[in-house]
Amino acid sequence: MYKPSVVSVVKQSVHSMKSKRSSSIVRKYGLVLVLLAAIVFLSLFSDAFLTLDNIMNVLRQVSINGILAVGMTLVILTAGIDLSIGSVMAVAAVIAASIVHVNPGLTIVAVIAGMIAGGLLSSVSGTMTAKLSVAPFIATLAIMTVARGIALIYTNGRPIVIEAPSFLFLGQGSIGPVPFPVIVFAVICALVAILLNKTKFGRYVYAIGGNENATKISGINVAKVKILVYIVNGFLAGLAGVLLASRISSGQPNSGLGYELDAIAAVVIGGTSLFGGVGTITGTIVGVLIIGVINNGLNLLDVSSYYQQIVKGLIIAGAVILDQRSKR
Amino acid sequence: MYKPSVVSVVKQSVHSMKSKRSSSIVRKYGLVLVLLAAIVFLSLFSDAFLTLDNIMNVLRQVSINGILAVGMTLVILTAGIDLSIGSVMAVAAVIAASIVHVNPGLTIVAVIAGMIAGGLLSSVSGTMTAKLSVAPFIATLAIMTVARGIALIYTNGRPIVIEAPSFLFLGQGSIGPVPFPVIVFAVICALVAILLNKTKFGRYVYAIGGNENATKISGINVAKVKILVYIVNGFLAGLAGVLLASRISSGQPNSGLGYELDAIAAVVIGGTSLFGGVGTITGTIVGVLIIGVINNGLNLLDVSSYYQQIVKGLIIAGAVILDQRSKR
Amino acid sequence: MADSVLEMRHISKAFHGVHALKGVHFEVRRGEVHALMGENGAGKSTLMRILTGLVQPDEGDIVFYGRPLPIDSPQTALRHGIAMIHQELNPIPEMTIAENIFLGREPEYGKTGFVNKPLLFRQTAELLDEFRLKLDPRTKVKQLSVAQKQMLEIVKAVSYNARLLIMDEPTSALSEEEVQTLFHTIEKLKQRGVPIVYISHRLEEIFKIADRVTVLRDGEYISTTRIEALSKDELITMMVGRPLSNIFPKEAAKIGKPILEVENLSRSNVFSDIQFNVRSGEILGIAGLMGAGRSEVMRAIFGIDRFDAGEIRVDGIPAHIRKPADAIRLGIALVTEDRKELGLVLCRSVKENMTLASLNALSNGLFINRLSEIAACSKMTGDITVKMSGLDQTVQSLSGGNQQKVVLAKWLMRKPKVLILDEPTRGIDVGAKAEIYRLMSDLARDGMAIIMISSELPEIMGMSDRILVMGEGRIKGEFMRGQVTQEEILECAIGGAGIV
Amino acid sequence: KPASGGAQGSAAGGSNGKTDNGASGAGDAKKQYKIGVAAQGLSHEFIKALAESMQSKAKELHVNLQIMDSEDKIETQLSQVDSLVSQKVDALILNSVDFVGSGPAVDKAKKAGIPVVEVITFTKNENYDVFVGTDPKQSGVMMGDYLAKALNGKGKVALLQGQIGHSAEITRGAGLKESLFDKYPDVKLVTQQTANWNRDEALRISEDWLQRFPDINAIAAQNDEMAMGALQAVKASGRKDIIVCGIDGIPDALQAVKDGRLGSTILDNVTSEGKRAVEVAVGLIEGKKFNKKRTGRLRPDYEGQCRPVSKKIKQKISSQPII
Ligand SMILES: Nc1ncnc2c1ncn2[C@@H]1O[C@H](COP(=O)(O)OP(=O)(O)OP(=O)(O)O)[C@@H](O)[C@H]1O
Ligand SMILES: Nc1ncnc2c1ncn2[C@@H]1O[C@H](COP(=O)(O)OP(=O)(O)OP(=O)(O)O)[C@@H](O)[C@H]1O
Ligand SMILES: [Mg+2]
Ligand SMILES: [Mg+2]
Repeated sequence: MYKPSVVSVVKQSVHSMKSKRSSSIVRKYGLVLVLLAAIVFLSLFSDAFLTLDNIMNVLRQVSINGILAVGMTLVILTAGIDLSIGSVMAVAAVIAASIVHVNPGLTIVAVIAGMIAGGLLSSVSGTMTAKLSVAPFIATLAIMTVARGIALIYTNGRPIVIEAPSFLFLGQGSIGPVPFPVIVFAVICALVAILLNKTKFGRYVYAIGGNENATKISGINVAKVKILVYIVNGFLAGLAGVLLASRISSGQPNSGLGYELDAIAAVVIGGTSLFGGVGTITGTIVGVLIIGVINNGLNLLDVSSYYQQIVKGLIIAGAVILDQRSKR
Repeated sequence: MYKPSVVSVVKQSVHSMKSKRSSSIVRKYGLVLVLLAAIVFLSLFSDAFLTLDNIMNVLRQVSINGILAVGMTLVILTAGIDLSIGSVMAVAAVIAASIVHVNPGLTIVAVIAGMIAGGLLSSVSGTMTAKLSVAPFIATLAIMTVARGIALIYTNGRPIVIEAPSFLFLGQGSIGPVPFPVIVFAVICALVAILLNKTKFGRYVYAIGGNENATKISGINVAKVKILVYIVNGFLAGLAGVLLASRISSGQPNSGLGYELDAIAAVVIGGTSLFGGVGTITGTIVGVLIIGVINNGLNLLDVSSYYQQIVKGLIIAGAVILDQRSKR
Repeated sequence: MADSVLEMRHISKAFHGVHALKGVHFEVRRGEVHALMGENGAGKSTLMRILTGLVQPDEGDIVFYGRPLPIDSPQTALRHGIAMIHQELNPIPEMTIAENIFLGREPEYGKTGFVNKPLLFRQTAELLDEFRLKLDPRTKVKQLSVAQKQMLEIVKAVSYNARLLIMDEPTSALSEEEVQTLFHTIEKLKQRGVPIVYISHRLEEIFKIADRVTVLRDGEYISTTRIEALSKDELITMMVGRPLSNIFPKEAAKIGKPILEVENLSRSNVFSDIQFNVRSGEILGIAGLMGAGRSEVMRAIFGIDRFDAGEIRVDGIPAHIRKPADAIRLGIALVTEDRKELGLVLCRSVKENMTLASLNALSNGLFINRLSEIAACSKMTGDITVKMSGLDQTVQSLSGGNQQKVVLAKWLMRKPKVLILDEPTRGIDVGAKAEIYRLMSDLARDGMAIIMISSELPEIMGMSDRILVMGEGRIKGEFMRGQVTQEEILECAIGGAGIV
Repeated sequence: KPASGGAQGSAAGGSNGKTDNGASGAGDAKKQYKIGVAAQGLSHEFIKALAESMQSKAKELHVNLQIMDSEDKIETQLSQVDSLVSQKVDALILNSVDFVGSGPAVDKAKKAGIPVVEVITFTKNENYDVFVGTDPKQSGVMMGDYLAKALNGKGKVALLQGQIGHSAEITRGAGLKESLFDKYPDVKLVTQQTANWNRDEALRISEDWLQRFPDINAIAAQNDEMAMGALQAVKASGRKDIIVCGIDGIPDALQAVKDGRLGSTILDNVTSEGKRAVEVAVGLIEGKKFNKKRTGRLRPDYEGQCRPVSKKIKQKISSQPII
């Protein structure tokens, strides 16, 4: 539900002038700026930063949060939110782990099983939201606790060790210099970007977020679209969970704790409105990268844990404020 | 911005019949029902539940989250959100602790110092949101990390032991059978309820959440009201932090972790819309109690902790769905 | 001028390159009703929004009661006594009528900051009576119809006792009855010497109440004239830039078999046994007073609201319409009266809004065909000129009238069998109206059945083959084209009984 | 005392004794004690193992154990102890979340005349009856000793801390400092970050460290989860010369130690300690006397690790009883 504030009216006008594509660049301009600034700064102050090795390192680190953030973008564009993805990840992780634990050959099966589990859980959130008009926050909060419980019961609170090499490749392997998760992330971005910009479904996602009733009255099955959005998000959360399990070579019932917050943060930093209807995948990608680069950079500069938090907070705030300015 | 959905048209006709007050009872009806049901059920299946002793336990347990939820209600009514309260609590806690640690006499000073610290931190969130139009989610996310960092630096990551009896009374003492935190909670509820329903300020809080643009056009200083709301929320978070410190007889730099989620949950379960403009303190109180009773009850029934999570999730979902139905 | 109250000089405003105002002059005198005229997008609202501090001008200065006036926010504007009825209705849905009217100046107990609710409701009740509105001050605004919301805005603005009152299309959703009430009020204000800026696209109104007229065209100042010195056609020529031959280009169309038939449709205490049909090639006008329930009937037919009893037939086949999608599938389209709530996705582009209901036709199952989408939009903007910087401009940055055109385009694009228009020309300028009337007439000629709800009687009279009159949720009468006068229609509508 | 305690037990146990009567047979003459347990957080497999060992012992002794999950929140733990006390349990087993913060729980129970056994972790408040477990600090000390040997008293160490301010982070950190950095001036602490006990955070931070501090010789992690994360990063970087050690002895880590991937872990035998705690609790109910600090034994687990990890040390360090 989008509320034009006196300033936003002015902001909007920026877009009106530009073509959709370039306007979304203007939108991100401030952020891209921040990202570049951060990169330049870091490459000046830490010679470890701008090495192929470290760049791949950062990309590997962001790819899981990236996949989550892309899914979350869809949900937030419909003016929804999904708190459950962290727990959904855990469920997917332990299910996949248990499969390859028993039968190391079944990597594909494990991945699919994990994703389906995610999709199922999220379809419940989606249905509660779309059909029973439960606030997404609550619906997904409920699923968040339930899913966590499921993961703990399924494993009886014990991590499941993974040894299957083919499965471990997903999170730890590389194709050439590029880590596999990064490739997955890139593919997901491409697919979802196309989904949003080129398909009816994408249009409906934006329309629902912008004005749900107008969309209904235009004859669109809003409930269906919403539920699909949550399912897609669940799939991606499941995928992320599987990758995480592979990355840490164990399916942990309490993995993914708090991941939802990072994902949402990336999306919102990327300029997507929590009131729905406005936002892009490119924005989200920039958001994800900013967070990733900050985390990596602060470690490379060896900033102490305490001060890392302060610096992180300030940079995020600064980034968004600068972004706002650039939209004026 | 309220959007009549195809069904809501039907709902409205219910409201239009009733006066504001009674309609808000209809609103809460479903929830109160759930709460009562839970209470009846528990008193039947656990004779430990309906004892004065246990009731006081429950009330003591909910009072800190309750105070947070009341403050959060104000913020959410303006269509905002505050993720920082958990960390703000920590800052208040360690500052207060450090004061009474050095000088056990200065309980009052410590409390005030803690609250002021909270107010200051939140005033920054408020200003970012109101003046620089940063999304509240991001502004408070930034403050959340910054505040946590401050608490860690201030204590060098070590808890501060509290021995001052007068200070410990705040969180551990009772007046008659009633624990002191419960009394504080009650007073806060009363004050904020009056603020919301009887004062101009309260009207403006609702108005901003309902339609910020219209509120501006009506010549109200929206920025000022918003900032005040965040400051009040900060004060309350500070107070909660102080009570927590007293309860755990130490100022812990990482206390309050994740408390924001419980508070938001209570508010939303209590029927306040995350899009602002709709909600009541009574609703929030019911929400807080539901959560508290569930937690206590599941422990009394000795439900194993993994299943507790599932049950908790289901009950919360069920409660809200029932609430929705009752609004039809 | 001695009795000059307001002077705006060389006012310019560009929204990122697009000039909404170019060095505009505007002068208002004590006790006059000054009409501000111009096509959609001419810059009227922007000029007034500058005066109320919602928009900051790029250049130009403002003199108010002899003193230069720095206006940076709505607060300062109100403090200086400038009140405005905004074109875009801006109520707070969840709050009561009383709270909305007195927002920002609630009566207190002393200076305590505590709201004196009894007094609040009493004062509101008085105001509502003054405007003959039978509404309970405690009703939540979200329960009101568009027309009622608009009346509310009027009541609110007037109650500021301002030194300058701006009315930006106050009557766009009102019917005769309320318009009369408004004019009485305006008269009273004039006597008190309160100057009024009046913006409207209903020319008759201008000639009824305006003293002077200032015309803008494409953001440029054209002229300021005393109304007596102007004929309707002259005024139109000034606005549009060219003379406009025939405003109501209704051609006789071949009227075929009934397409939509409604049999004693009822919904408790909204409307009862509504019975009518509309034939292919026919334009059916529906007149009525505010609260007559016209919109409600159409909402029910379109599946937005449920109805208790009755039958709807399309092409003679009983239709089961539970949600808008069903109606649309049957070839019905509804242009709702409330463009903001139900018509548009404000934060999205003109293109996305226009094609939202037609994407199935414009896509191969999944992917949207960009070219045919753009083609479809261009065709519509060819029929109805929308003043915009491009198909990608967000709808919320369009002028009010142009927003309305986008809603129309969205539904026309579907080429429905039955087109229902609820206040189709709300806030649309004469030129554009003519365009739309021509379009309706063409569509009818091509066999479309059109239902037009309108509170603007000339439009009803000018365009309809047949006219239904509704009141208190019932059909009060039916007239054929040219066999009825405005007075008769009003008679019928009021039907002795009071207005809801 | 035991009689009355027993009476209480059956009274309170009656309410939801069903849970265990099934196991111990309905007609059981022996009255059933009810013992309340407040455990740090059952989502940690370490604590989960503790809980299960207690549960099995309880079955064996036909006592009704009510285990509560404090979810690592001090306040939650206090509340849970409150409700256990108001349920008049016969004894309380406290696995304290916090050295200081959990203190009031002890007083609360003692005031109500309920005996308190602390297990694994103990509180600053020494009002409890018996502590079953080991000095947490010692595990840090042992890790330090091992590293000292493994590094031969010289090298660069990076430290993965648990959640800052957490009792275990404090004590283990102190132990390590004492036995390593203070004792061996040539062992440098080049950097430290918190990974909040998490494997994936530890993995991420270690990856960054390997970019920034390619010359580190060892990564000391304050628990095995983080150690496993660090180990992963080291493995991925293809480095063979970096020693990683952890604490807790989770199965994963023990395996890694056996395979010679992990330098060392410190195994705290929770299973035996959990069982013991229940025995002691029952004993206290029945009025038996125990010496206040009953310690378990820590086993630094790095037999045979000399080969792959560091060529230097051969001999074992014998674990000493603590406190
Ligand atoms: N926030 C904005 N961003 C971009 N363009 C804007 C904005 N506001 C107004 N405009 C443009 O300025 C021009 C004038 O708009 P304005 O609303 O003043 O027209 P108007 O005379 O009120 O038209 P109408 O009769 O339809 O209300 C229009 O072309 C509109 O698109
Ligand atoms: N006095 C009233 N109190 C409450 N609701 C009212 C009142 N009058 C009208 N309404 C609402 O408005 C509806 C009809 O009003 P509305 O003005 O939409 O009718 P209309 O014939 O469509 O007039 P319009 O020309 O404005 O479309 C009623 O069904 C009711 O829901
Ligand atoms: Mg206008
Ligand atoms: Mg209507």
